[in-house]
Amino acid sequence: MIESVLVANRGEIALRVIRGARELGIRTIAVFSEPDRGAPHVVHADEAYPIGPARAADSYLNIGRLLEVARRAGAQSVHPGYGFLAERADFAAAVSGAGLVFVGPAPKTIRAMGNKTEARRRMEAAGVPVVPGTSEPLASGREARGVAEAVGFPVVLKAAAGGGGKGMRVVREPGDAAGAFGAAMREAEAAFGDGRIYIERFLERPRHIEVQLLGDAHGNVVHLFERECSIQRRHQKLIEEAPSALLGEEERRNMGEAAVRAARAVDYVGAGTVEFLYQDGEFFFLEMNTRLQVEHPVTEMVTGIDLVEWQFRVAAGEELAMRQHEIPLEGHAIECRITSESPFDGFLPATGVVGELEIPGGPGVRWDGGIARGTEIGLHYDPLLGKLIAHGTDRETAIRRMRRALRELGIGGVSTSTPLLSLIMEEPDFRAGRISTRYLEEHPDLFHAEVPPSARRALVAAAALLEHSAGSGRASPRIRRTAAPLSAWTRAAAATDPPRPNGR
Amino acid sequence: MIESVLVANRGEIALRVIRGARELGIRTIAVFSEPDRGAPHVVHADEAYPIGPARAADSYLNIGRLLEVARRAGAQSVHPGYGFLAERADFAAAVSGAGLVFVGPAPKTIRAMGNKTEARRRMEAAGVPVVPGTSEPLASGREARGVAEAVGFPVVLKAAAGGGGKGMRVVREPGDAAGAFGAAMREAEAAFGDGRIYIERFLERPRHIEVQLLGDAHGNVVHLFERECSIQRRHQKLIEEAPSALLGEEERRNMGEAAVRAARAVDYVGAGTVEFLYQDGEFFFLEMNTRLQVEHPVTEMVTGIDLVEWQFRVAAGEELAMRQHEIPLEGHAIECRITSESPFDGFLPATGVVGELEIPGGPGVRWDGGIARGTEIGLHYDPLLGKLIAHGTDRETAIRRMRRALRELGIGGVSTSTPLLSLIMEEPDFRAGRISTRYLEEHPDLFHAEVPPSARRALVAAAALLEHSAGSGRASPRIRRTAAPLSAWTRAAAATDPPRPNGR
Amino acid sequence: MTRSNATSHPGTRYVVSLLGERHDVEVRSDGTIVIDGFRLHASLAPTGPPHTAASRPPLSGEGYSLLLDGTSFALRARGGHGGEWRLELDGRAVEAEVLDPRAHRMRQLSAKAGTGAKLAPLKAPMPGLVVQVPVEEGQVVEAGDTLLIVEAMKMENELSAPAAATVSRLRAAPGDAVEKGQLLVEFAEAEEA
Amino acid sequence: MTRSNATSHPGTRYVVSLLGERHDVEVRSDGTIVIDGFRLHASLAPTGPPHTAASRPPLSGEGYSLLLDGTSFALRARGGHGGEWRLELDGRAVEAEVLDPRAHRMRQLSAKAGTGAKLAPLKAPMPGLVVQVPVEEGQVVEAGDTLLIVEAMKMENELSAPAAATVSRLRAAPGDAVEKGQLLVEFAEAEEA
Repeated sequence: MIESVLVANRGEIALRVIRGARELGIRTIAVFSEPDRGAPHVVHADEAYPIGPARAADSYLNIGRLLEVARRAGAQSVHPGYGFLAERADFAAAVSGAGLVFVGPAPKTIRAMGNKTEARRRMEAAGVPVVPGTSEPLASGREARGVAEAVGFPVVLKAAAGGGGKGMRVVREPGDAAGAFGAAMREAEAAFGDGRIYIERFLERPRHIEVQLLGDAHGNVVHLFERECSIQRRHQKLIEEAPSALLGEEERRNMGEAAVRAARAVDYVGAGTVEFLYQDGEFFFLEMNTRLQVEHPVTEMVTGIDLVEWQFRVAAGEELAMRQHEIPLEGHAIECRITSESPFDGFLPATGVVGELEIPGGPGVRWDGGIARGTEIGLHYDPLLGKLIAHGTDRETAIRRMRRALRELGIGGVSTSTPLLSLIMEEPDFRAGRISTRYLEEHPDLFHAEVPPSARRALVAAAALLEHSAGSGRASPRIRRTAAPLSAWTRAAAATDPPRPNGR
Repeated sequence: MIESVLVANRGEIALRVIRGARELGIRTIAVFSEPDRGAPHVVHADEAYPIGPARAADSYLNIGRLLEVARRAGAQSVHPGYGFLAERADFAAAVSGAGLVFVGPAPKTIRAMGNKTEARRRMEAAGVPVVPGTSEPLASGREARGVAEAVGFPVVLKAAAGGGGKGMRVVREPGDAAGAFGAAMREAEAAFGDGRIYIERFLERPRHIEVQLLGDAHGNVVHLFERECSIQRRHQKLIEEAPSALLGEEERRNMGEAAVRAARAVDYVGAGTVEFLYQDGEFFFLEMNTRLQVEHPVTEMVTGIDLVEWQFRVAAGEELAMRQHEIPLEGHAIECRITSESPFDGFLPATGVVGELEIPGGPGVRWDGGIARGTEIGLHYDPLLGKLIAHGTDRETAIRRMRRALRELGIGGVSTSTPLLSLIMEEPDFRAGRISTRYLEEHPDLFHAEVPPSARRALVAAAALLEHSAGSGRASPRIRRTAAPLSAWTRAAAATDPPRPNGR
Repeated sequence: MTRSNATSHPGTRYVVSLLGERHDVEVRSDGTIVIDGFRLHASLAPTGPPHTAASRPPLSGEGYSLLLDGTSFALRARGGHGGEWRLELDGRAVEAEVLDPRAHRMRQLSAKAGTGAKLAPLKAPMPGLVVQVPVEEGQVVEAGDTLLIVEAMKMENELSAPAAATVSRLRAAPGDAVEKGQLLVEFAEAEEA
Repeated sequence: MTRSNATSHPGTRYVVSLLGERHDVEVRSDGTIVIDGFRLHASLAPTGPPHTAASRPPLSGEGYSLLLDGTSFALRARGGHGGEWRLELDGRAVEAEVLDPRAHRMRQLSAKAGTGAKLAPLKAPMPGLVVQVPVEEGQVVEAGDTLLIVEAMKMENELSAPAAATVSRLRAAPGDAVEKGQLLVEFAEAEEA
């Protein structure tokens, strides 16, 4: 087995990998940028080393410095997490070149799937259905417009090196093509250092359904069923489920087999995901993510299989212990992404320092977080604070449990997606499984939710009581720790005790 | 379904019941004593009402006041949790008498099983094996000595009304019988208001294995397999597992069937547990707990069945949805009780205010807690702060996961059982499943664990750096939030950046 | 909750402004509170660790449990200056202002003096980097027209005009790093359509 | 970790007493620390929310991250008076005393003057209620003999003699509520066995 790992990431996924590694007895080596000195992934690792300033290009994306730390700390392997360098073939190659184990697929696999146009060609050859569109990057805004008119509107522009919705733009009219091309190229350039953009037919109301895969170095590939990730905003996933509420047994099998074909086409080793768009009974290959996904916990909860554990085992050369027919699919799991954004204010990024932090507990609830009291939420990195996952015997139970857990979750000091997620858990279309990637657009009422009268009354009462307690001078805003102001109920109760001088 | 419930308890179990009820859409009504005004069960309930001063007899055990609150708040049912009034037949009868649903078995069932001597008679009649001993309470220390000599030493004295190890004493020599009888009687009187004591043969190195049951009002009874609770101190459970590492398939079936016979003998409705002592291939009925157990989560994690949900469903008259052969047993779960005690100081009770609180997360980990930052840990109530539960595909995986989770758990401001539990997770006999109720006695080294050299060095360094940072005046003990004192590594790293005026 | 009636517990009166509405509140010494004429039992208790008066953390909210006629609410609160409180409930943050009735009347009178119809200037809703400014000073814009593109957290955010107006002054240019709340665009009076 | 050698970064010296042992420590300005002659890279950072100097919570420990030659430790710390620190690591609480070398020597000298062989008095290890006191003043007790029974958290706790001794004074009686650390039993000189 692998003895030590450098985790080339931060936030909740670094902590997730550290947990998985530690359970296998693997020594964990964290890295941190300057503002992350006191971050949870540093505190929870066995070792931690600085790698530079806040800007990702100078720290978490600095391959030379990461390998230098790996060498000095005696790391035997490197786990990239997701984002940052996770899908950079040159990083995987550099890790291998330094004599270390890269916990992920081979550089050629990453390269094949990382280039979206190359991936399309491979998938078509392997008999995996793809969305109509180009296989070559676009040269200019003018070409974008021309190709779009040929494919037929609406179309979507996507970064060739992309993922996670960055560098993505939907174009519905010829006149918008050139402007959208420019914006997508700038975003892609900033996010991936690669501004190449290609074009595809845009499906109007698709569902985003993806299949989790595991492959080993001995030629075995299994799928762990699908996840439905249709609830998105700005092409970024917000809520994910396993299994999909929509698929029947036959569709599930067809999609799983197509995903396995896709993985075999690129000799896939490790954990990976094939994303599909599903509309009107048809599904199309969207892209393959050659890494762990943010939403992997829902799959872990319905199959009982620890994906990080198997990433390490497969990287160490072990053979997969489970065959396809042995993989269970039990109950239903839902994940909510808790992000530092103001959902009722156009999803504007929110910043702050995490104050009070209340983590939900009890049956069927899992919290994969990357924050602690005192964590500074800035703008340097991804706004994902953590993931709340609920599992139940069926979708209805999982939703009820998630609603309960969201109510328990308390993150002080920074605005989060939590109140919107709570509203979605109550919304009839979501509860009935009537969802698509346009769900949020089609439910604008969610964003104009009034504060209910009882909550408004509580806020008014709290403000008045706090001010009253703080006193006119406001020098010592104290409230007694016992029930204060004393509730009349307490008094009534006390009055049944033996008489006291001030009893009524 | 039931629409509202008054939860007649506090701490982690009140929170557990509130969570279960909320997921079913049941309005939750908490009660609190004066020091519990700001406690988590108050904060998380839909409603909360004061019931009196700290002393349990004046609040959580005050039946009249509880029923008065239930009436005024319009509660439709009462859930007793465990401890306090959970096994008081008069309380169950009073609740029913007030026209409310008691979430638990009928008063006659509680009465039959609550009286340990009566329970023995019933079990013998139903063909459930019992430990040799008396069926009548003892009248005096002198009689205790006489009966003990007849049964044969060692013997154990137990409270007829008891449970949880209170009022329990082991006697190995005739001369100790009278003193032990007095102490047991005082404890039983204080804990249950019932000082009756009976006697049994004491098994030298038994394992404590218990079977979880669910019964409905339509005559259906199923068991949810066993839990092993052998790791105890002062007859109080510390670590519980499901399933037992010891039982074979046939023993598991025999014990399960005996437990179902026991439940049928008293027309059991609700969730209950039959406890057995197991030694050398034989098992003996110990007692039946007519309520939810502290350790119920391990059963929930291996069967996927929510016991609190089924308590409510059965109380509402629903029929059990699962038949015996449909109940799965998947993987292995372990629970560690996190108590406010100093394990390296004779398990002395510890008090304090919870400061920092770090809850473990990630895959397969569940936290059922009753504390939050600011919770005052006093001496009025049970020292159980919360329960940490880990689930894995097998016992070894569950243990590794628990070890990882214990390392993540941080409770500032009060001594807890955590460091001892961590040591047990590493101890070879525990890892091999070689355990009995005498495990802790037989592993005294666990209590004399040295602080390892690396930890000692870290403590010395931290103390010196804190004092250094605080400065001579100690007026402003501040440490900069960025890495300070700046690590030489950071400097070395910075030196590879473009030259700066102060670069070396 | 009951309609308030005459009582032997005269309380302290406040005007609470919250979510754009004004509420008349009376905190009584008998453990009740009267909100807009309705009387409720009220109990507020901090849930976090105790602090001395001097050690109150000013930078993050403290937790409180509020019981209002028995209904339980978990809040976080942070006090500002002059009766301002920032409250968090169910994941939403709300600003409240608590004044005594006389201070509230004074505030209203002074506000009336300076009312105008000009569109409020656009301020940065979050910190970020200005990427594009597709409008010019003097340009007439319609509601929804993009005024600036600001990059934050690797995403481009388009800030658009809330109503028809004339851009009178641009306070930011591409490449500028802006702080939250920083003035970006000022407007002249709205054009009549 | 390396043996310390001559350096151009002269540091500040401390004597740290912890778990019954004394350690010589030098904190250097180059980000290293020398413990009993061994030099390590050291970095300490608080993890909790920031507090102003005036608002440090005195009643509960603050979290810190310590990196010692790269090895990561999560600690909680609370400062007392005169160089005393209460530290928590891996769930264990440890008291430390940090003095400069001169203060440490003074402390040692004054301690030597008043050494005696008398058994330390028994103090209450936790708060509770005294249930029984089965010994009398003047009684000779053996190691392990029960001196008091104290009830706490509904359990009876037997407090026994740590060594053979004569009970010189009983400071508690059945029914007394006692605080943690309260004096319960004083002893005369130990009997020779």
